[in-house]
Amino acid sequence: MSVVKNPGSASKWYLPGITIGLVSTFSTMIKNLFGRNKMITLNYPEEKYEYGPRFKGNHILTVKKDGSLRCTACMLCATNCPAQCIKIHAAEHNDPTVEKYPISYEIDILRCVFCGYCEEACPVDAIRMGPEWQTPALSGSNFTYDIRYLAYRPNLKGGIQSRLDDEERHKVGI
Amino acid sequence: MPKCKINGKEVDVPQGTTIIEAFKASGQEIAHYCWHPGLSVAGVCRLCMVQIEGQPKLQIACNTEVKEGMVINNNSETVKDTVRWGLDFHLINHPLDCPICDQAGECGLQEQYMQFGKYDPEMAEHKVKKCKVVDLGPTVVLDSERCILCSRCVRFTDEVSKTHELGIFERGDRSEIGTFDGKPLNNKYSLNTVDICPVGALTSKDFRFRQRVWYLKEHNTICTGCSTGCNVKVYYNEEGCWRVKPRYNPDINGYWMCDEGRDIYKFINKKNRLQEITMTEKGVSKVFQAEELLPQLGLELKNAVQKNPESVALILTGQYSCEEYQSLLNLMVKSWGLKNVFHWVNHPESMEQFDGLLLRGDKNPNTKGLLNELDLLSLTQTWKDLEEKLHRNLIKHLIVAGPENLATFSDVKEKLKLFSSANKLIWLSAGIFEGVSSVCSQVVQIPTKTFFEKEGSYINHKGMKQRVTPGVEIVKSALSLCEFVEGLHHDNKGAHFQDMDSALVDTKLKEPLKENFFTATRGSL
Amino acid sequence: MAEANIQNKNNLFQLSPEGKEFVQGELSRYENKYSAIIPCLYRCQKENQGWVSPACIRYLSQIMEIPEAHIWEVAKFYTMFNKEPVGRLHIQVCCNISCALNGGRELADHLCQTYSLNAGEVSSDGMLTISRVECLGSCGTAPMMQINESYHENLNPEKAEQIINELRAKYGS
Amino acid sequence: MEVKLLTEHYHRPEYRKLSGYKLYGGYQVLAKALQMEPKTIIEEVKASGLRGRGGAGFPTGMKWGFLPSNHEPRYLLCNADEGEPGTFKDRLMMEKAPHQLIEGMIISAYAIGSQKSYIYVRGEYFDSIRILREALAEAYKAGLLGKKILGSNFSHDMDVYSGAGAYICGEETGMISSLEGLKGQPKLKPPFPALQGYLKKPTIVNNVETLAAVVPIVRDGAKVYRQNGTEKSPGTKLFSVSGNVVRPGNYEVPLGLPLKELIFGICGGLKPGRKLKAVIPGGSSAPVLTAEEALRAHLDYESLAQMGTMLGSGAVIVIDDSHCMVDLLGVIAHFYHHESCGQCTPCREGTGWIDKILHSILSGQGRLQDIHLLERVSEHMMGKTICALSDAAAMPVLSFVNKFREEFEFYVREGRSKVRGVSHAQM
Repeated sequence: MSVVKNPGSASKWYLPGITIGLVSTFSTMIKNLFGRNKMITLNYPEEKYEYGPRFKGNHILTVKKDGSLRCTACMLCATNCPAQCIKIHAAEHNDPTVEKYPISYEIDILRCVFCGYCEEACPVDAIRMGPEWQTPALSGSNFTYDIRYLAYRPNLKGGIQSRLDDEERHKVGI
Repeated sequence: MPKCKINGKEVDVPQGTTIIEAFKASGQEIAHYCWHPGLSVAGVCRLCMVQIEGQPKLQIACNTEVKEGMVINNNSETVKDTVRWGLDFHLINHPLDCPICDQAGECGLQEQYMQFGKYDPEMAEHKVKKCKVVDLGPTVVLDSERCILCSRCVRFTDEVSKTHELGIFERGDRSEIGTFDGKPLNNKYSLNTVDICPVGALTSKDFRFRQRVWYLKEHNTICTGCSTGCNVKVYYNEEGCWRVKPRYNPDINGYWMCDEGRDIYKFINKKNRLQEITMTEKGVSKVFQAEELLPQLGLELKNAVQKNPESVALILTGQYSCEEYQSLLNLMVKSWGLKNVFHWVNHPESMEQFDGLLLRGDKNPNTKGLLNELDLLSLTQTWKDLEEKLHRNLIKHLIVAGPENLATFSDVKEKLKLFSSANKLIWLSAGIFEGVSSVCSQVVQIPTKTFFEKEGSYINHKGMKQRVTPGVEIVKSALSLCEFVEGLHHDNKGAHFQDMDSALVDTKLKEPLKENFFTATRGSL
Repeated sequence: MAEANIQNKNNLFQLSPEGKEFVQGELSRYENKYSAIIPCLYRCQKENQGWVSPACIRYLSQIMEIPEAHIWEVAKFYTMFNKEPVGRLHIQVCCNISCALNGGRELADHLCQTYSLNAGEVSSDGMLTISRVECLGSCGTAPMMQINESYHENLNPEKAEQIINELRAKYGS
Repeated sequence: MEVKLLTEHYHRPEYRKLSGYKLYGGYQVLAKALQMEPKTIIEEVKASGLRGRGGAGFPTGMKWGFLPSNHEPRYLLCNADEGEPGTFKDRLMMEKAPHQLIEGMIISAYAIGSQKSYIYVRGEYFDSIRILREALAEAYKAGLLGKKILGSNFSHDMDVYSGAGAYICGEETGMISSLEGLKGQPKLKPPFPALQGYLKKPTIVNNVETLAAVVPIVRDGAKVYRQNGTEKSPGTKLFSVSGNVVRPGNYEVPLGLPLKELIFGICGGLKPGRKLKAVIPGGSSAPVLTAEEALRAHLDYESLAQMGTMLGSGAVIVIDDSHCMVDLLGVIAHFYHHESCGQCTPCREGTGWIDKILHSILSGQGRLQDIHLLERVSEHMMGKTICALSDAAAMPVLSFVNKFREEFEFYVREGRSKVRGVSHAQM
């Protein structure tokens, strides 16, 4: 609890306080004017802060060499998700070596708590937490990310490749 | 009654019991794959090994009968080691595709490995490659790599369905189950092979990839697809029902059920259901709440009956529970004095058919219950009488407790044509049938609850009374016939909901679900 | 020949009248009719250029009234029923232990090389198939090979070649 | 020192025919037997101590005694599905003296009261099958088979059934399955074939040699038969010697003969310049003996069992020092992988696993722990399955690895054979 002392007589006259405040303000302003690289604040949104590589931002669905989704629709991410924000609908793939794939994969990002459990649960490196986090939108429906956004949004440049190779997997019988 | 000791516990079993049955009876755990109580003993998985005092070698529990004074254990180090290795032998060529395997979550291999497994795989060689995603027929898909060759499915087609489509071809670790040269596995019980498959080798086309099993809850009920009344489990979640599996009942269906019965979940689901109470007059439909429409309708009908009993007719199908018939008939026949009650038979020509195993030609779950109720009130009018009365335009008001499962009523269209001579049709049904609203000048459509949403009892062809309990609400405004009657008879709520004679009711249905249904009996072998 | 075999795969198969009689005879010969499967499969193999095709199974199933899956199980289980077309001379070289001690495997490799065939393959003229097989019960006279129904024992590469060439000339004409 | 009790007349070509067989006392024993009480014959066989010659060495008289005493139809099956690598004695017996087998079978059938018998011959033995069929036709014609044999009240039918190439059909229940027109997969025991065998009827399955040996036993009596052999393993036995000896072939010798004498005496020893490395004394499934052990060994059931191996079917495979044991074990393992019927999991998967491990060792890709793994896999296959095939597959692995461990370790370490100098892949 903050304790308010009885103001002394000197401080009843506010000028010293104001002066000290102005000195602080102007000294910072001058420092910022002449040493812009040392400035603490950023000019958001023109400038953006670079987070560490392990930052858990918006999800990315990785793709295989041929550009199709890596995800096998096993739903382990959805099962593990504490916020229950992942919805997957699976279907049978024409290629018998693929078998199962998601026809829809939706993340309700407003419910997401960015815990990263989905990434941990994924057995095939199909979902990763990316670096982005500034994703404003105008309507509520824009916060439900679908496959097109999760895997092929423009800044992913055609998709991030998964570390796991299908052929290798099949060779060892997994 | 030989007595034996299993893991130190005294067990008394009938003569001729095998050790594995004694284990089950005494509630002790034993690993096994190939043994199934409904099939012959194959003894090939070699997992149910037990040590019997006085015998040098381990024996398999499924092929050894209990003898007086046997001392059996399966918790010694030798047995545990054998089972650990036995499981490892099963797994060395089993693909690690649990994430995309439909069986995951109810898989015998997963569960038993967790319980008895070795936990340090030593197989460093390449696994044997076999065919994946083999289309076995209209209902089943095979993945040969996942198959552990327990031969349950082959024994099923040989011993139960007797259709002999499946076989194990080749030998050694090249063995594969399959059908001859692409001949389809196409019998009326084919999906039982999926149920008894302890791994994900056989999967149902209908259920494949639709849901992960751990999202599903199960509800014990009976199948209303025909008059056999097989005991089943319906698996559902918040999105609806997904599949039906048989539940053991030695008196009715044993371990099996037919493929036709597995489709009954479809008519429960919301998209196939009548959603609202509507009244259509001159092509204009209006949605009503039950409270506003039914009392008024009740008054109207009551007056009509009392003015001229011949002008109102009630048509009943064998699809509702005994309690519903009782309450409807109590109101209309006993208190109003209605005489025109008719039984709508959907397949009169095949009513008595039976395929020798489970499937019956009578596609109604409660024909017997209905006939009992009609007999009690000595209502003996036949369908012919109805036809005649309709032709003579005697009937103005028609109340039809129509089909719940429209798939088994191929004659709805033709019957509706017959009904069109009435002035007002009150159509109670769970499903949607196109064109009902324009049959008569005034049509009231009332959605009914399916067997999955209500409490009641059904009497099967043998006269066995079985009780069902409500699973989950699917259509909010649906009514059971009891509730419909309550609505009509607004001043005397619930009076017609008669007590059921609970002595006859199958008590097995009353077992409460275990607390955590994700692990309860899921995938139990 | 090879083409004929491929055609055969799709075509319907029928036994000769004597073959049919044989099948009927075998069906009544044993205590249960399933015992007749193996002899009847041999007969089909003989009349179908040395191999058992699915068409043979379908045919047998029909005349024996036994489910196809069962006959196919039996045919697949036993190695002496060829499930793929073979040459007119089916050369089976034993590579099991006693023969291996005396150069059976080398003999098989040598023959494969000489006739530039892989094991199990049919030569382009449809004459030869060389297979490596397990013990044929002629261990004291190793290495040995079986050509169709007869044994040829105490072989060396030259002798084996000579036998094959002679038979080839005989069967070819 | 050969003792030709069964094979005395095998060198005579006419012995194959009924007329020739009769010249040398053929079917006289049958006539004698038909005068005897069936029980007396069983007692005689029991007293002779005759043990099954097919591999397991189970006392024949005792086996016959397991039959139920009722009058249900029962079957006698002759196991001529000789598949054990290294064995070729049954083929000799069927081709040289088919009537000897038939006579032995009729006597045995009379003893156990069977009306019907089958000779199950492996499919590859086309010649044997042909010869047996001819002999059967002759016997039927001469009234030796069929109704009222030789004027007695005993009737018997016999047939030849051809297998189709499956080692497992040499196992008695596998053979019964095969004869019933199923896959030749062994059946669960109990019930044992003596109670429920072929078509669920009581069935006795005996090896060719066992059934043929009934003839001299009934002819001379158990006492005379016991003059040969040892106390617990009486009589003579045919040994099929193969591998690296000068004179391989079938030799009939009394049981208990030193293995050394068989190899170096009768078979003329090894090829010049070669040294004995190992001997497999009872077909490929028997554990191997090192040279030193082989020189001490005696050919009878007990003493071989004491050395941790077995007499099996009497197939002596002699291995000289030019052969790599890893390579040979690879051959054996491949055989069992190929022949496992696929019914029981430990055998189906274990044989495949062992084959693959050996394959990777032979191609120079082995790991040191693989040797230990081979042993562990084999140990866990032993005694865990319906039939003995998984034991048969495991025993050679255990014995090869145990007795020639340094060769295996060298192969894994260097990626090449200690004997041949190169890896299997390079050969």
